[in-house]
Amino acid sequence: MSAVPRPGDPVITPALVAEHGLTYEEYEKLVAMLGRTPTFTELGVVSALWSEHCSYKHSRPLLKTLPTKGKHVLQGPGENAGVIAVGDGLAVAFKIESHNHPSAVEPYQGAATGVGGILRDVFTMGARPIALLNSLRFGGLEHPRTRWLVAGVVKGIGDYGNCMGVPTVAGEVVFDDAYAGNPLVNAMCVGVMREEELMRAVASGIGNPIIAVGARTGRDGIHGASFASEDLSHESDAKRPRVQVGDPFTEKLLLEASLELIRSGHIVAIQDMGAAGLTSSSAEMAARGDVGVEIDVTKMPLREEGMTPYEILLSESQERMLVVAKKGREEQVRAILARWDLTAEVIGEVIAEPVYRVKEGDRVVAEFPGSRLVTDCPVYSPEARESDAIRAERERDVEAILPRAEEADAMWTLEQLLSSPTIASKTWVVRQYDSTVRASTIVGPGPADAAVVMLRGTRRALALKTDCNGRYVHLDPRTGGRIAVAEAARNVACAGGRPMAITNCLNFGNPRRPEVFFQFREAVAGMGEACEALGTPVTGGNVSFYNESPAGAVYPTPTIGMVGLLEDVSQATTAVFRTPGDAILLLGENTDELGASEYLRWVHGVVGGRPPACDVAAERRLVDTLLEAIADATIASAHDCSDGGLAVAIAECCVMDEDAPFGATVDLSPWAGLTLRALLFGEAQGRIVVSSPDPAAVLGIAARHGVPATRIGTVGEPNGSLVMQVGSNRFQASVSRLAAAYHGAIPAMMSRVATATDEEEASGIRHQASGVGV
Amino acid sequence: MTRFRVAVHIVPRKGVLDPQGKAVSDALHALGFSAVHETRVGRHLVLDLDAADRSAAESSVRGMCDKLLANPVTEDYEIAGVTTP
Amino acid sequence: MTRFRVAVHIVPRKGVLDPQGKAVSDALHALGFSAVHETRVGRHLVLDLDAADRSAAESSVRGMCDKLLANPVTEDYEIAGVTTP
Amino acid sequence: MKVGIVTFPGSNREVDASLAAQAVGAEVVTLWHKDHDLQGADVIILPGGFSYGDYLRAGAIARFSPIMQEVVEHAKRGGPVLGICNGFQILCEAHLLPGALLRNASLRFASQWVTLRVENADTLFTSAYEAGQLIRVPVAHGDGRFTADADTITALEEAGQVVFRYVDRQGNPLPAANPNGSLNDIAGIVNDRGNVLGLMPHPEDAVDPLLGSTDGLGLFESLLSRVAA
Ligand SMILES: Nc1ncnc2c1ncn2[C@@H]1O[C@H](COP(=O)(O)OP(=O)(O)O)[C@@H](O)[C@H]1O
Ligand SMILES: [Mg+2]
Repeated sequence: MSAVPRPGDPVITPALVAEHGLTYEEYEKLVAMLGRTPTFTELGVVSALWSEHCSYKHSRPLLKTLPTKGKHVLQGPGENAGVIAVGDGLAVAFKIESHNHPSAVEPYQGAATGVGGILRDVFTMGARPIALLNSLRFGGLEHPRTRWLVAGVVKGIGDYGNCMGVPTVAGEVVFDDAYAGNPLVNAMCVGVMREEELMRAVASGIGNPIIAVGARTGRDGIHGASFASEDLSHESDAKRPRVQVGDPFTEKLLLEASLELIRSGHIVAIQDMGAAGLTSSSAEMAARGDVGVEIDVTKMPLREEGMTPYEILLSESQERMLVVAKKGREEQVRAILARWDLTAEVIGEVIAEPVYRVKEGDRVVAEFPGSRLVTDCPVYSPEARESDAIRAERERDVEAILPRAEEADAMWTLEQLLSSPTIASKTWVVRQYDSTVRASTIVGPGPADAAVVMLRGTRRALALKTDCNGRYVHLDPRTGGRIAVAEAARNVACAGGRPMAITNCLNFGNPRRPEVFFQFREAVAGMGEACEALGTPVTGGNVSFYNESPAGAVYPTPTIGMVGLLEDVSQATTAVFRTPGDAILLLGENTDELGASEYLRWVHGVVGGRPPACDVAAERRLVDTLLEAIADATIASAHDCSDGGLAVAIAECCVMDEDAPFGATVDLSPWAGLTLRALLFGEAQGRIVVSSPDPAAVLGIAARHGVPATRIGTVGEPNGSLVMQVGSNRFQASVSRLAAAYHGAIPAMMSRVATATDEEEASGIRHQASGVGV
Repeated sequence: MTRFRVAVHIVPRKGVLDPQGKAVSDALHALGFSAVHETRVGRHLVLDLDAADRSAAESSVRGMCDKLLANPVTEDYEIAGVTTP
Repeated sequence: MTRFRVAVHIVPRKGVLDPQGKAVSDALHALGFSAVHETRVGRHLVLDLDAADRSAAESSVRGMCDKLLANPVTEDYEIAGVTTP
Repeated sequence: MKVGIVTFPGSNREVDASLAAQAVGAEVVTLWHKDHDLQGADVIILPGGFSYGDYLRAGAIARFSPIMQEVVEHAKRGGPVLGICNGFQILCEAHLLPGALLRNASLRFASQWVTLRVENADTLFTSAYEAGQLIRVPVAHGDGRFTADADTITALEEAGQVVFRYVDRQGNPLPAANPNGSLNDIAGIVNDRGNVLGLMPHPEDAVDPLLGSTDGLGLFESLLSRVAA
């Protein structure tokens, strides 16, 4: 059999090929593979499967260099989600994914369906989702359009996860004009199962039926996968109808039904119909199993009339699954789905013949030789060259930037930084996320460096966090890649968890631009180095290229999603001071590094200088020290130094818990030889502020690990003052003043009007208006 | 200037999934209203505003819909009526 | 039996706080639409159903509103139109 | 005491409720929304979640589910029924409790810890507390603004049917302490007969020191002491 054009199919022309995002060479490859001109349907299928989003054609060779092995790794990259063993026979599946482009066009639905997709990736592995995280990047909050995006994205994430009953427990939000034209919305899901329940999306068993499950298929999101592989431009507007609408209630039914199906033994494989919908789910399951498949699109349950095979194959309607059942078990499968008011239609079967064949009734509309559809996908190693402009930014002498007059009072500077939206409290955001459902959240989003979620039925718990400082990666991608992993590890350790493994979401610009590919190559290398040193293999992730707007590429942002393990829930630790009189200690060493800091950006409007050095071996020793101190000594709180440096970290320990602010007195005179602002606001890596009633024990443990540690002060009274002494300089502020800056900044901005259009049209993209959540 | 009352309907675009409408149809069927074929759920806004005349009132509300009230990605709007309250 | 399209408005009862309406008014003012006096936000439902005639279609939909679609504690409804699609 | 926890397709705090009931030693049975059998449960809990998606109005569709006929019968017989969050919304829709729960005044979902003052400690559900006691529990809802006409509110207040009220940490009712704009800061009410309680906050998520509070246990202990069978 061979595919023939359907009546009414457009003729394949070079323009049509280009519209499908295929290069001339890729098209030649396709023709060679088929031995003939493709049909319109085949062109659509290949444009989706060979899109960057599905094929990883620019990233695969570099991703292969990442460490992926570890004795606790049950499933590495290549599946819907990675899986690690966490003891007691339990396994944890987790994965992060981007929904940047859909969210830029329609923030509410874009973010919501992003959460929906990542949930499906986890529960199709057989795991019950127990936690969600999200990592967000926006432009400055002073733009009405940013506020519109923030409001929509946050509500979209909240509404979807809340309805699903999966707590959203951690994440990060960063505001920087580098993301003004192209926000980043990365969602992570973590699920738990028994090891033996692990399910892989590998089709097998000749004659086994292929079943479509869940929502009906409409024309939503056709070409979403290739859309995610293009720059955002004026033309994106015309592509708006592609945006999908989420239905979390149907997803909840699908979750329960899928877990029941997996446990039932009636099925051999299950995969989410995500990007490129039916096409990619069926082709990938077939390729993994090295079998053929035959599908009849007329069997697909549809929502709209007159859909063509092309549309059915490429639709990205949400809340759908593709299942390979055991032959003869169709009725049992239907019965399970019926219990959840869902339907199942047999749409095809696994075949011996090594082909991927799509029929419309009796007519073959697409047919490809076996798994070559997936394996023949082109791979590129583009040119990589650092941008001269960025090198110049890095080499800028930031010491030459003179302090502003107000900075004579370091508390003024501190207050400024605490009210920078990137540093300020994210309570406005996280209150919209149900973080307590499932009665397992020991530490939720708020005054802690990472979330802690119990593993019911055991003494254990998971520590979870996402992290990345894109400004560092922009200025020095190798160092920035290392820091992203090191910071995530520190945060997880501050909550009491041993860093176990990571997933990552690599958000970059157009890889065909040498300066972007340079950033990608270097950041991946840095990430790999840190993962090696910290013993945290990469179990999966996602690459999102083409995060650009007419204003340029976003900061390269390799978001790290870290999973850590607490052997004993009682070790869960938060970031804030708890008891007057506790000693305050600094683990790690202060340095003179001011480059790439939030201080320079927020107070001086400068993005420049060298990011702080990151010694990954030292980071490992720091993590080991902290975990031993949490296990053996009494650690009342632990908080790492990141954005805003040491002064901000200490102030946060005082004020992060709005209900229980404490004063503190610290003496940093041992470092009086450093530049004052580098000491207070520089972002040297490898530092953690802890409080403890037993400083000697902590110092002893640090000494044994060869980690510098110093007692720097004492926790003060509730609602007291923060006093910082540096040599002869003494700075003081009431914590109520600092708390007002920290807690008031985002609510004040978000109370201003939000619109889809900025008056100034800064990004150059014409986006139209949308609702105010009505 | 006269006070006008303008009613606007904002409805899901054709072809865009309407989970709310689907939920209502399903519930109506379950309650025995089996004659219901399809339901779409949108928003109904009533704005009281001052304008020189009817057509100024209407065009002003169109501006509000374009700028703020309707989401052009997923919704269509129509002015349902202009009255003097 | 004929296919009818019935439009229904479900609006917050007078005296019930309407934060959505207030948010819309506030946002419109902030955007410079200062002529707007008040805004109320409700739901707009469009039901396609089979019925013997117009009045049967309308009374059937009234039944749905009484039973499910509107909450009499906080909402009023009105049939906004019956057409044949 | 046997506790029946109704599970709608979109329920999502049924596990939380069952852990809390078990924490005080109750036997728990799960009641499927499509069934008509209460399985001999003494106490019925309608848990939190989004019963049928709640796209129309929270709880509007759930009240018509098969199991609800039995729940209504049980309540009419004087059997204890506890509706938490979505359960409270369903009880109002089903007219087992007066009033309605509307969109939060902020128009945003509210997930946060709140302080409640126990206004009436003489109910089936609150006897383990003292009148005026302050308890810390989480809320997590988008539609929690309790509303009823003025006469109903007055009647509820006068009859002591307002059982829980949002207050600040010092026990004062303040707008800032009310997460949803409910009238009179009402967080939970009981019916006139005293056997049906609805509340928006989640005592079932405050039953373990690891979760940050054990203040919610009192509610389940109260039931156990009065319904022990
Ligand atoms: N988008 C978000 N979703 C959920 N939790 C968030 C989000 N943003 C921040 N948080 C939470 O707020 C707290 C502070 O986060 P962050 O400022 O990123 O900490 P750190 O500087 O230690 O990385 C953490 O508990 C974090 O998980
Ligand atoms: Mg931190």
